[in-house]
Amino acid sequence: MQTETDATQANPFGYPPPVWQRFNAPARAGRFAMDTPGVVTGSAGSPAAHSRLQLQLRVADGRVADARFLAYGCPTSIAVGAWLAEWALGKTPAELRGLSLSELRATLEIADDRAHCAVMGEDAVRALLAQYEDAQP
Amino acid sequence: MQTETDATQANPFGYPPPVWQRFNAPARAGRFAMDTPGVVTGSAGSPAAHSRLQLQLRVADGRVADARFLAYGCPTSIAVGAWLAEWALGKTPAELRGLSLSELRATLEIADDRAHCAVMGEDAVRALLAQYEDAQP
Amino acid sequence: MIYLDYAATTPLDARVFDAMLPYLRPDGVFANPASTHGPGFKARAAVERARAQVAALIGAEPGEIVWTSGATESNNLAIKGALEFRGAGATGRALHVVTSRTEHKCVLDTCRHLEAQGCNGQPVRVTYLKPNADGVVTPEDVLAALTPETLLVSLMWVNNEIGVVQDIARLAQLLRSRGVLLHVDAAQAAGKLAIDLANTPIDLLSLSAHKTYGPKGIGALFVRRRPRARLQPQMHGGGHEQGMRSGTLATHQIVGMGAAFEVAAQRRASDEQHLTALRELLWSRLQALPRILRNGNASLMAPHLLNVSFEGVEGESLRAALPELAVSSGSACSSATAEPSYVLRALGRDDELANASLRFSFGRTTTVADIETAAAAVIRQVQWLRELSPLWTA
Amino acid sequence: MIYLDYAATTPLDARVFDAMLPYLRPDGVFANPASTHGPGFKARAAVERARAQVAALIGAEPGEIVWTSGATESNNLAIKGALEFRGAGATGRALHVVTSRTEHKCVLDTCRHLEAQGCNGQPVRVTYLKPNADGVVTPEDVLAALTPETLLVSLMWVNNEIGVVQDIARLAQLLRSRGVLLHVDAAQAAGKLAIDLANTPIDLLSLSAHKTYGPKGIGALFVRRRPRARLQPQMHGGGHEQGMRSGTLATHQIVGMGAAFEVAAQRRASDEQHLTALRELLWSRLQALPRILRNGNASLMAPHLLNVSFEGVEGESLRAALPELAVSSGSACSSATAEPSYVLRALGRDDELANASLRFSFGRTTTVADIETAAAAVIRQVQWLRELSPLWTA
Ligand SMILES: Cc1ncc(COP(=O)(O)O)c(C=O)c1O
Ligand SMILES: Cc1ncc(COP(=O)(O)O)c(C=O)c1O
Repeated sequence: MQTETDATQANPFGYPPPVWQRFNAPARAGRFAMDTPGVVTGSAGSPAAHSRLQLQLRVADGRVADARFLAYGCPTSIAVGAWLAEWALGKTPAELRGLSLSELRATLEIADDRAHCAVMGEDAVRALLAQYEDAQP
Repeated sequence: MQTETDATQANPFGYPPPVWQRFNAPARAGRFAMDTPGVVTGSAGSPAAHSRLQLQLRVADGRVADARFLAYGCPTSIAVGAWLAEWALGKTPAELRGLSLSELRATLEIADDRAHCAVMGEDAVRALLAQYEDAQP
Repeated sequence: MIYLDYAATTPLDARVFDAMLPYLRPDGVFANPASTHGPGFKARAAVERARAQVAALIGAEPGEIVWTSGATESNNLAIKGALEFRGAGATGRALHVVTSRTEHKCVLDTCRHLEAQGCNGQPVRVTYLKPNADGVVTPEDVLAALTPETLLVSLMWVNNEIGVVQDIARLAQLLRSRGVLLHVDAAQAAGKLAIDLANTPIDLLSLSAHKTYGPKGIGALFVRRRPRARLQPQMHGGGHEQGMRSGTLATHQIVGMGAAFEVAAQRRASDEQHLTALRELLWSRLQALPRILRNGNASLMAPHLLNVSFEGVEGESLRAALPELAVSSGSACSSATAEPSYVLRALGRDDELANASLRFSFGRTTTVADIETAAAAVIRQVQWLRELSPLWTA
Repeated sequence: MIYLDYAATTPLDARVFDAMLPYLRPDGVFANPASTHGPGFKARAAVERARAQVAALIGAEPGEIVWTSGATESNNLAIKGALEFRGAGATGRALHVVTSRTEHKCVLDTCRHLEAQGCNGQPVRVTYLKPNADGVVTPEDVLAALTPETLLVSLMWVNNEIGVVQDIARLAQLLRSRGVLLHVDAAQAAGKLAIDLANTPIDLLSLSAHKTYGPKGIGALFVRRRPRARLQPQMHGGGHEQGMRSGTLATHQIVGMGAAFEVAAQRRASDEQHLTALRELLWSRLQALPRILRNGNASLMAPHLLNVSFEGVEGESLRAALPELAVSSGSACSSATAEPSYVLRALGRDDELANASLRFSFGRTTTVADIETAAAAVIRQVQWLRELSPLWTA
């Protein structure tokens, strides 16, 4: 149990709580084993922003059955990766296409000066969907 | 009884002790009553230095029987007046003529930057002696 | 020892002391407020709280407060900083500053430096207004001195030697409509006069903590945001304080100034009553002495100051005769030199009388008994020195 | 919270705190040290005792110490003041200053200001020497940069970000024989290195109290008397500090600096042992991580600093991942801006690696356990961030 002061000290840099929480305990961090069937990968990121996001979704029966992410970048980038991996679970590719940047930003309370982290997330999903479509017979 | 600290506090400006002591308790301050017989007066001082010293000696039987001084000026000037009045007691005019500036400065521990106060004392004694001689038959 | 030199400096208010300790103790909040980690943020928060406290006393916004090492630095920064910034575009004609002869030495010395060295390679001309015999410089005197080249007027609110209060509120209005920058040295005014910068268009205002029961070595400059008063920094470095003043922020000092200004806001009215009463009591007691002069206009006085000239006594002996009285003859800042006060000289006192003057200044902890004791000592010693003088005729 | 940011600022030493209290308490020795009355003289005596204490640590005479508000001010005063004084006669050719790219921001910003504004209407040219990959600027580098117009060399003794120690003793000898003034920023050196100005011909040397267990907001400038280093004051006013720095002296702050420097003199040797041991312990523990780089020449290091770059992690996340560790990334003074450290850039680190660096700095109260805990946290989090990175290949 944390008092408010403890929580503030624990997040001394004042990140938005949804970012801070995911940065500290990102679910689904990692990558699938090389030979996992049904895995699609999408990456995005720019050397200029010193950040890179990789999203992996395992699609089974037309729906996302499992998800992994890797990220190099600021805590917001990492939180975006973690959120996307969660969010994607159970969705169909068509639903993934409906990713709303504003929902992503609102959920993680991403301010304007970090908008590029959210955009990187969107780019990763797009890259993943493009790969998915290419792979469709 | 004063401890050393008390003494320092009592003389916070750091005047030489012989000056400080005479400034605080000048013996023979004042002037003789108008009609006192045998009184010779000498004055000195400059408006520029904002100081003035008046020495009065009552001469009886060729010796200084009593002395008074008045002073306007810094504590050193006042101490010089007080010292001269003491010093003159019992002296003959010839002895007064022997006033040693260096003895005066040494006794009162007068530093160079206050030498003018001692000189003013010497000037007052000279003026007094001139007046005394004029008055001799 | 009776301390009647609160215009030179004040002791800490007990609440100020208590407020500072947590930021000073070896195990306290000691991190650098510029550090970007938890302890640093904590120190920073204390700095910002204090900024709001200082702003509140003078009706300013926190963002208008720039920390300095004292009013000396604030005055230097305001005058040199404003001139360097404003004069940057100008060419040819001399930049012009209007001030008065009775300003604090740090204003006068800064102006003289600018006259001697110029500013960014341009000449600087300074008009030093002579106050009237009461110590007053009227807004009209200032207006009459303005030229098209005038960039800045610098005038103190309360004079540190004689306590005269200038009509800054009216001056500010008049200058605003003329587009001339106004800097006010309020070192002696803060906590003594009601100051509301939200409704007084002063551009720059200097403050010091130690005149108001805060610690020595910390001050502030109010720099108006709307319209923005722009400055060239005088202390270059990491760009602290919106780039206007670099250097590690001294948290405990800043917290002390904030606390002192908060206490001052609470106590201003009662302090004023208390101080005014003491001042008038002393003045009435001193009436036992003939031929004394009150310096400055008695009806335009800050509450904490009484400056009196004593005819017929020599200044050094007067001070030496009162060793148990901590008072100032002239400003503490200038009394290291034995020269007669230039402020009293500007009022028309001759050297001798200027020298034979005492500045009594009062504070929260001054009592009526202090005043009675001090008055009795002054009366006794002045009488004694006059009696000792071959020149005195009653 | 483990505090490993002693290079940003230190807590007060307990003896410093105790020494300050009598000058800070509401009922303490609070008078203005410039006041010419008993309480003022008492404050003045404390100021002079502290001056002697500061002088003693660095082998100077008390009369060579000028109080300032910190090393930022000392550096400003030394560089601008010396240039204004020395350049006063010169005409035509640009005044020349030699410094390095890895100086503290307050030196660099002052130099840039002089380049932009000139000095007394004369142009100023500054050579910013690039250190080698170890962070070292050799005396020979400096000599090679001198021209007949060089008036001043300004070089720091210990770098605040990487801890590299420059060979100031040899440089001083070489410059003395060439008649070029030498200013040394010793904010990070005092109390850490043995400094003996009686035998090291440095002309001007900047000090800060708060890097050495003294209070923030007070510093000093050593100004050599024989031969005399002359300065134009930068803070104009009542002529305190031999005319070199006006403003009311903050007695409690000055007393604190004096006490801190006296303690530093007593503890320097044992501090050095303690700090060096901690530094090397941390560095050896961090060897558990591959691909890390120690910044600065390990054999030319002040004892209290270790700066390490971590490949493959992003700087902001690295800091965020260590919220219980108060460390600095780059200098605290510059970390308000998120720009990568210009010091590490000057050593040849790219932006990314410069950003992914931590400055660990140690103090008297740092324990071996602190180091073990900190090392474990850093290792764990760097490993975690590397594992999380799609770019990392072990
Ligand atoms: C009117 C006035 N201005 C400026 C100053 C200087 O302030 P500080 O002592 O904070 O440098 C003082 C006091 O010394 C003052 O009375
Ligand atoms: C090397 C160096 N010079 C100058 C300074 C500035 O000193 P101060 O904080 O006393 O203004 C610092 C620290 O901030 C420093 O580390």
